[in-house]
Amino acid sequence: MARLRLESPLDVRLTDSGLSVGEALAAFNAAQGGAGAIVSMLGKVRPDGDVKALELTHYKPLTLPGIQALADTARNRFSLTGAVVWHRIGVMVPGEAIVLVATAALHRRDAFAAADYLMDHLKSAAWLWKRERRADGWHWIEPRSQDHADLARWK
Amino acid sequence: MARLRLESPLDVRLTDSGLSVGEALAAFNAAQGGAGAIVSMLGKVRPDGDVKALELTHYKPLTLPGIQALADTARNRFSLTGAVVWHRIGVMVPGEAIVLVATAALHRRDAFAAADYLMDHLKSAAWLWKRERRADGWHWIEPRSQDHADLARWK
Amino acid sequence: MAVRVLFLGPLADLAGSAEREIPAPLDWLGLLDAVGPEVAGQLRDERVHIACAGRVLADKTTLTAGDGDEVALLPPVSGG
Amino acid sequence: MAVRVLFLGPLADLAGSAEREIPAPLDWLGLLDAVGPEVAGQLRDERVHIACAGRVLADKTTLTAGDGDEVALLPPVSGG
Repeated sequence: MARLRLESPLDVRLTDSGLSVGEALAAFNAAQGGAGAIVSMLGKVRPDGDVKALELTHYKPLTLPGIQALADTARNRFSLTGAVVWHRIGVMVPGEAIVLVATAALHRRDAFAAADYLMDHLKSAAWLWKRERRADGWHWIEPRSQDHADLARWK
Repeated sequence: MARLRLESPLDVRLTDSGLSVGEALAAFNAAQGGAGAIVSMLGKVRPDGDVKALELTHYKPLTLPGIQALADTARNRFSLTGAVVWHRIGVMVPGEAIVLVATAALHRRDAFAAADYLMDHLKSAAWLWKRERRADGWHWIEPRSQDHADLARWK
Repeated sequence: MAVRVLFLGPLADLAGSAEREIPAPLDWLGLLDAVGPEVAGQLRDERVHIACAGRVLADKTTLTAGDGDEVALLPPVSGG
Repeated sequence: MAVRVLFLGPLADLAGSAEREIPAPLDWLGLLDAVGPEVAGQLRDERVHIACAGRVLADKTTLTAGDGDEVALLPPVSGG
């Protein structure tokens, strides 16, 4: 295991191919020898009745730098020793991973809170647009008011 | 990856050899095709200055059934589609994994809350006794009042 | 030369394409005029942002894009 | 035959061993008597539990262990 090596304590990636969650977490664990707790959150495309596919569009000059800045903020706020934020872009099908967040800290409360924080902010603040393909074609996913409530938890 | 297969949606183990976190999470991910979110928490022995080793003692007729009952409660309370709870016993050194919890649910809030719940209850309610070896010998770790505060969050 | 205007997410459907070249210089009123009434209506929504040369404008009405600049029209991001 | 008494965690240090055989039948007062004053003092602490035949007793003073039973003395579990 852990053939993958993470060179930086903050490893942020946008990728248009599948996320290898086991490999990523094994590598992160190996790189975070000094952490007491590592929390991860893997988001997958839900097999949601009618949904055949999900497409994520990004805007390169903003999306990756925005997520990097978010990871950096989380690192400082929760005293992380490291973090992984990998986001899929492109077309994916139900069951495939969309996002992997992992956080390492001395104490588990910080690692939990940071993973939760990163997910809430990714969902609401990362420059990503999603559409779903259903039986009758593609549909853009609108902003949700729940996402604003999620963000307000951290104010 | 995913050479390991998980046969049951609730996979609870006590093990006296190392935890292969990447393999476990890859297998859990593969087994949880219908989940929208998978959260994991890996606890490791902190390289805490003076600590050379940590030993966990269990009582077989109680410890494993107790953790299984806890996992079952968490599954019902948070509508989990599955959970992994692996706990090390025996002697381990700083940097080694002590506990791996992973939870799968349709929605990430449930998966996060369930992993948090499992950790709080494992720390306080699982029949495990810990001692640390420092330069001057072994020392039993006392109960902590913080653990009671952690449990009170779920009342 | 010109300004390259990108229509992100659902704006691409409204605009009929994902990008267009528009003669430089390009300001806010010129943009509204060039993109047609439907996209212009969206651009007036306070939740729609504009980036120029890789930076999101704090006040999109101050847009001043020159030759070779890329202007991205950013609708609200999708929910979780 | 006898009752097998297990001393878990720090109780093993106090008892000087991890387990002992004590003649059956064994009840609460017999146990206090058999384990010596130091361990008996710990057993009176409400945070110390007793399991008999794999079950934790709700009221440890009701202990009634017969031939072949295993009695486990369970100090408070360690903190996180």
